Amino acid sequence: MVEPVLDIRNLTVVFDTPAGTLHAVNDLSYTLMPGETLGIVGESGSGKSVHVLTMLGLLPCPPARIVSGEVLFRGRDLLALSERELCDIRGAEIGMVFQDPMSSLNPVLTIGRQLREVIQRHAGLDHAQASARAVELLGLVGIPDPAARLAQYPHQLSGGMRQRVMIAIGLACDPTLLIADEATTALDVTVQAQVIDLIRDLKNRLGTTIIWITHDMGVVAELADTIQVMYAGRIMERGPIAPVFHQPRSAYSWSLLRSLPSMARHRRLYQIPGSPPNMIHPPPGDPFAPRNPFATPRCHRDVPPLRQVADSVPGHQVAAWYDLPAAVAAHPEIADA
Amino acid sequence: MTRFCSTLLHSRAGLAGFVLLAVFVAGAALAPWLHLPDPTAIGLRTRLSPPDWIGFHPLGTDPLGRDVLSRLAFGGRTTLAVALTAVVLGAVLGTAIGIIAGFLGGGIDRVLMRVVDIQLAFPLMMLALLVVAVLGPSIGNVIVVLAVTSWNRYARIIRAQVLSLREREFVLSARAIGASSPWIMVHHILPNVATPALVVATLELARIIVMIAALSFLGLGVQPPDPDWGQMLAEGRLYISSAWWVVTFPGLAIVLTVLGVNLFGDWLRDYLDPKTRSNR
Amino acid sequence: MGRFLARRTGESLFTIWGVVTTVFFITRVLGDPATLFVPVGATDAQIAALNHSFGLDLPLWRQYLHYLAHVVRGDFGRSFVFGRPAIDVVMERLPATALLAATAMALGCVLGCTSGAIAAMRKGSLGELVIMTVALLGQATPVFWLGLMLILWFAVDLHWLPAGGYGRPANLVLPAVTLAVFVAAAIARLTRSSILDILREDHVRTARAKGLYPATVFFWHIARNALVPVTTMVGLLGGELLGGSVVTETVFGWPGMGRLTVQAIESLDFPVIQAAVFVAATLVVLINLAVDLLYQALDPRIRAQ
Amino acid sequence: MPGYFARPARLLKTLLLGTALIHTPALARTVTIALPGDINTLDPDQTNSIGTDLSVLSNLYPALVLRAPDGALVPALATEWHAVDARTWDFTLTPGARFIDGEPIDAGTVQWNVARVLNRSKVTPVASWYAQITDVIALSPTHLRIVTSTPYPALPAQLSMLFLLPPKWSRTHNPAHEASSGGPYIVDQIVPGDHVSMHANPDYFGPKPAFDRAVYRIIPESNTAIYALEAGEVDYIARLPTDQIARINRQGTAIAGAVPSIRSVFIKFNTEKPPFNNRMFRQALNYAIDHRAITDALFDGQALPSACQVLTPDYVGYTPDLAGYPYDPDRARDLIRRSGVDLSRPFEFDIPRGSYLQGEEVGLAVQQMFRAVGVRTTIHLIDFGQYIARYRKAHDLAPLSVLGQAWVTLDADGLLKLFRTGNPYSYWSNPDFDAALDAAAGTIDPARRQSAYATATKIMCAEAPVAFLYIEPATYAYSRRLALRPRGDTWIRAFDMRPAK
Amino acid sequence: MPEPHPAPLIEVRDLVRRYGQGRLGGHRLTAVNGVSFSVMPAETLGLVGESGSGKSTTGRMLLGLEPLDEGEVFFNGTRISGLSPRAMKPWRRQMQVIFQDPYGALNPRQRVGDFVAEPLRVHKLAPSRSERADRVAALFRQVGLDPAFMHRYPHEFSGGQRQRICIARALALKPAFIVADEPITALDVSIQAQIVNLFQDLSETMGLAYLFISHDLAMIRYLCHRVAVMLRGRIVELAPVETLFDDPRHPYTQSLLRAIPNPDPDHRPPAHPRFDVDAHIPERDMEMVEVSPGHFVLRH
Repeated sequence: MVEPVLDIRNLTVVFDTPAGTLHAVNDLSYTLMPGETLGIVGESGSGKSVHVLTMLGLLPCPPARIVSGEVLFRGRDLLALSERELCDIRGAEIGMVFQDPMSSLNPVLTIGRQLREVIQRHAGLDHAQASARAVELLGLVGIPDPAARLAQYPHQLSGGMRQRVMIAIGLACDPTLLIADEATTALDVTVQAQVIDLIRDLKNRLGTTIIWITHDMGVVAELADTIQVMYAGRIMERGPIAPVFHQPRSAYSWSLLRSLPSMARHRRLYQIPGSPPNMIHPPPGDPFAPRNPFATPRCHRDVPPLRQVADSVPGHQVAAWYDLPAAVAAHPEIADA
Repeated sequence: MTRFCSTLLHSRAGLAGFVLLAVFVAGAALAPWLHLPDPTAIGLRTRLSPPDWIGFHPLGTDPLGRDVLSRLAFGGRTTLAVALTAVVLGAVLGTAIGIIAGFLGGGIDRVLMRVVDIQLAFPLMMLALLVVAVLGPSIGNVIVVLAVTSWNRYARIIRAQVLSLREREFVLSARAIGASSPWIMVHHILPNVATPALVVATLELARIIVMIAALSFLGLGVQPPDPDWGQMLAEGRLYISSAWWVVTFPGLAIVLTVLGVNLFGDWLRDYLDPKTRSNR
Repeated sequence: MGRFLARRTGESLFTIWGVVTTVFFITRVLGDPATLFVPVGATDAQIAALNHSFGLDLPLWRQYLHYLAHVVRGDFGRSFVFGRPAIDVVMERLPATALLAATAMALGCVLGCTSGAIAAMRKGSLGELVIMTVALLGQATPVFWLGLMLILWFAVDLHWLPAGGYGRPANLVLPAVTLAVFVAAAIARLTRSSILDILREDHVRTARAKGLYPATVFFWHIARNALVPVTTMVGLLGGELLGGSVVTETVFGWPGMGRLTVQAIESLDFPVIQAAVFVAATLVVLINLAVDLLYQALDPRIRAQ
Repeated sequence: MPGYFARPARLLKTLLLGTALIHTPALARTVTIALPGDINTLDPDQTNSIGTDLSVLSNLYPALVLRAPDGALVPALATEWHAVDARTWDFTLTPGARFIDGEPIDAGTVQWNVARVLNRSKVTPVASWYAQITDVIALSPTHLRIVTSTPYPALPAQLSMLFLLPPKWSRTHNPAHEASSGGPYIVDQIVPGDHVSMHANPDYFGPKPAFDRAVYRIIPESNTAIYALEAGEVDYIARLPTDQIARINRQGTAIAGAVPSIRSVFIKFNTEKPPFNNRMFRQALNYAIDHRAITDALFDGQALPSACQVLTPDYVGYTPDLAGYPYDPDRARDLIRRSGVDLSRPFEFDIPRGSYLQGEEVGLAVQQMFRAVGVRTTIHLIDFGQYIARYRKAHDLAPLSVLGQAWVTLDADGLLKLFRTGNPYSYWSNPDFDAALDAAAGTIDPARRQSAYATATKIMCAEAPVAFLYIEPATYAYSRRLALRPRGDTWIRAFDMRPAK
Repeated sequence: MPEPHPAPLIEVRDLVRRYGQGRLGGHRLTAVNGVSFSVMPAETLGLVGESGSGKSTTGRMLLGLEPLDEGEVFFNGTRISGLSPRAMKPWRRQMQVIFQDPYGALNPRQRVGDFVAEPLRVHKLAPSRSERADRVAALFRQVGLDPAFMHRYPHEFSGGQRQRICIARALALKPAFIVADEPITALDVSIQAQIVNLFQDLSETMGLAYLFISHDLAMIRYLCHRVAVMLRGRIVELAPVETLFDDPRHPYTQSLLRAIPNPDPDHRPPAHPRFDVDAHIPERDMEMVEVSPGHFVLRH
């Protein structure tokens, strides 16, 4: 059996705010296999970004606080490592790409410096070698005239180019795992399409394991092998991409898909009632229950565990007390509304 | 109000500032009812009496035999009243100019900003000295001088705020419903610059209290026999080596008041800052 | 760049013109210097003769044009008191003020930046509390009072340092420290808050995500960016120090421009007042210009505009 | 090398090496003197500040006569002098005196210098001091004759203010900021605003000064000066508050004290405006003043009350034993009531800031005394420049103001003239007073002058155009290394000082 | 440009907007360059393009919120461009705007009830306080909000609720036409459908016409009757929605359509063809040609 790249077990993260304790990530567990591309979908506050930032020690603690759990990265528990040891992993074995390439690059340093420093830090190359590697990386991510870009500042590049630089930084030390947090959200559709192509291409060529965090179902569909839908700091549904899209078993994934205009031509969009939960006072049971027309009384009471869907492909898991296909069949008026 | 109190009670620094400020403001405000000796009553035979905690002059007397405690309390009245008036005047003037310059832009803006530049290049203390020298020292003129040296700080900061507010969508939205420029300035810009103006005002209050003291120290401030902290320092500085209490107490009063204003002001800025306000 | 310099130079000249004009008209309503310069008992004719020699008997507009025409050539006229070109009198005092201001500024910057950075990076610690309390006290203390107190402690009680005077490094210590306390306090508070702001920025997270050493992150991604707002503050404080050294110079008997100006205002020495204000304003304008240029060096985004 | 201003480069070097020429107390032959104000100009014709500019210049340039610490006029360049008639004076000069550039100091030098002061095309502020001189004749290089327009008994005293510049040197140098020498000392270094240092002139024609080197340090803050004295950085300071005298003496490192100065301080009434044109009201205010409280409490017994006149005992023409106004508030109230003056509104009361020793405190004390008899005042502390412009130029004094006046020749003539009808400094007019002054001015006979001034003084006392206060104390403190005779006329001259035995 | 329908509600002709100083060789950016289109009553016209293509500027120029360097705007055949603010005021009642950022669109210092009532006060439509309160309550109900929220401040609301408040305000003047400038972009995915449905309901019940500005082609396709595609300040293609999606003619439109992430994992395109925007900047003298009825393409 191949060992997973990442094995997260029962991770719980809270924020101590003046208004109370905010439950950002709740008892989160999942594994990621080598070469896999995991698409994590969720809205703001679903814990999708927070959990990766916490495990890499990138969230300030306080206010963030890890309550429990372990994060095994190639067998080592990241949460047990010292900051110094984590530093050796960040940027080298785990690369990251963040959402807004304008604010995520230091505006006062050149592209070259920002690339070189990560290369020199981890690969132990000298300045000239690091420059050469930087040029190579910029070429790899499809930036024309890479040598000339080294002396430029972030604001001199377009948004798409900046995001390519971010990706180059993320890939600089041939990481085992690349984590992209809303990496295309701030980009125009055509540019987004190019970045997706680029990532897909790199994945094929380098075999990098990828976690792709987004709120856009479309992007996940284009890129990911596995999709993981998160809501209120929990996984609602997880599985290979096709069954989840074609036969979602969580009411949340189902609602999301039905509210997309591209899936609902000439039909009224499915409208998810209510609004995302207040994570300081989360609902006691299934967090989506208050907005779920199919919710059973138990949904409001107990948190459902993430379980394999009996009649679907292996790995298709859902956290639900209800059986969605049955529920939809029983209430066709909801589905058509 | 409840939120105000509970947040304040949770901030040690803010609370300390508030308490310091409250003590001095209360002392100043209640001075006439505290049964203190007349702060202007001269007793040449008892000049420079050292502090006598249980006696008639708990903080001693000044070079003219006047009670230091009483002068401190009544001096606080003058200092704080002058400072507050100057701050309010400067804030109103500066905010109005900042809003007009920032919102209307164009030629008015360019002219006003050049005036700000000129005033900034004019060394503050020299300007104050010259203006007081021209107008003659009096409370009114000190207030005018302080307001004059203060308005541009509001104007600059408020103008910058207005420039970004002007592009905010609720301003466009007000235009879209046909609201006039004055309407927008009053209903949309003003309420939104009130907070930054208040923040600048607390900083200015601290600066102005020190400035009043400096002007008085150079002999240009409040006119005797009315007490004023800076003037007490100026009158006492000849005696610093023989009568430490004459300069120590007014000096401490200034330091603690300004400290209180700063602490409270810092807290107020955090409290009013929308970034820290709603935890999104 | 050239365009920027040209525009800024134009603005600066306009600013200086504004200052020079303002000070001219203010001095003209100050009083009548001739009455002050003659000994008691002088006749009206003697006073009038003196006024004539000062050029104060001309109509105001002619005085102003005459003044402008000479200012352009760097000539502020002869000092009524010193009997020499006013600008010479002022320039003679400039090194003393510049020395004091520069020392105070350097001391204040070093102290302020270091302590501000420590306070920000150790937020919530006892160290932060101590540093910030001292900084707040430093900002709250009137400069002249601090000066008097320092004299009392270090010169009178301890006999460690001279109470005043000028010429030896020891003379510089107390006045420079007095001024530096204010500068350091202001810079410490600003450094702390800008570093805290920058810590919240995404690019710091990126830098940390790259696994850089904490020192690299601090110096290249935090301190480097925090320099921009601190530079602004240094520029503003520079101007304030030049003008604000008035009180310090008086307390410590420092032979600088500030004391000269106070004295010139008291003795109605118009040419010296005008020259001193001009020199101070020019310095402020130059400091601002330097800060703007420094900005461009520090922040490439501004360079691009 | 003649005097010069330190160039910035030199200044920097001095600073860096820490080798400033300020003395250290170990060198016994140097005296360091704290000056209470800046040295503005080195041109003796451009300044009337005795306590600063002229004190320094008196060390550098020769004078015909000098005023000794005891107040007597003593020979300097002039070895003897006498009045030939009421308007003519002859002086015999020291032969062979020279400036350091070799120029002779003789009658011609004096002639040139007087002409320079009185030059109409290039106005000097002090011209009024010498306005009565009509002619200066060099009878020989060592024999000088001066003719005045009117009898001028104070001429020798006035000439003690005249310091002689070398004529030839002055043509090629700017005496305003460069110094030559023909006096007891030669300048070493001048740091504007900080200090002037000088060493003894070996070729000085007069007696050799006791100290080889002298340094004048400018220390305007009296506290700083006191600290400097206590720290041994300076040897002599002046103008310290009187309460420091006892403290310094108690400490024992220095000797402090006060002598009566030549300046009397009073409240000047604007007698041209009601109600101060009312004599009874003015007298009432004189009764309201508790002189003893001021001199004993405020000045710690170091000041003398004025004897109902603006002169001090040092003046020629002083009237001793003049009974003044006793402190009698009841009488004051009674007089005020009888004068019928409307007291419903407060009177403006100007105090020139920082001009007189503890002047602000005196003003406040007087305000309280006036308030005790029902007269309310509003105080304005104003710059002396503005005060004098209001006083002299606009002729618009506030109803009440604190004023101290002195006359450098120590002659009643000059000081009393300031109250004569028509004098631009006068706000008062009294024909009998004017007549008495005219009688005194017409003669140089001391007895007749004395009696005329006694008459004038008594009239002034009775008419009370001012509220008489006190004679300002001249305070001083000096290190025990020094021996000197304190003086009341503000001269601070290095060559008067000697090392203590 | 010939019009497909006889009586457009809104018509804009040759709008031009330039930024930057023109003097001394400073570069001027032409944000909008000769844009013309019309909107029929009750029609929804989609305006699509990448960021910086000038679509928002066009919307603002149309409303008179942005000065026109060239061009004209007609409402019901009356020219309303170039009017003074006072003369423009009556026309403002006919056309309203909804912005992208529901956090920036509300004055944080104003109670939301006052915010919704403001148009009524400015136009003096409901003079008495109680009358206004009634109208505001009705508007709140119309957009699906509880009128009891009237006295709260914006920070107490979620993004979706804020956008409803903005819509309520826009409706207060009973306009015939609304410019919706990226109205759902900033909202959470689970909320977007609520707002889109509200738009559709309002269109049906009030006969509103929209200019719907978006970069979300799927949403445009779902919501709009016709679509205009903007590229660097020019409209490069304008067509009925199905025509455009079925038969895009301009290469930019084609690349846009292909770039839409398809939430169907079975239809993964091999790679998105690259479209270099800079190589296709519309030249000044290019003209629109009608390739089929109502389908206009910038000649390329």
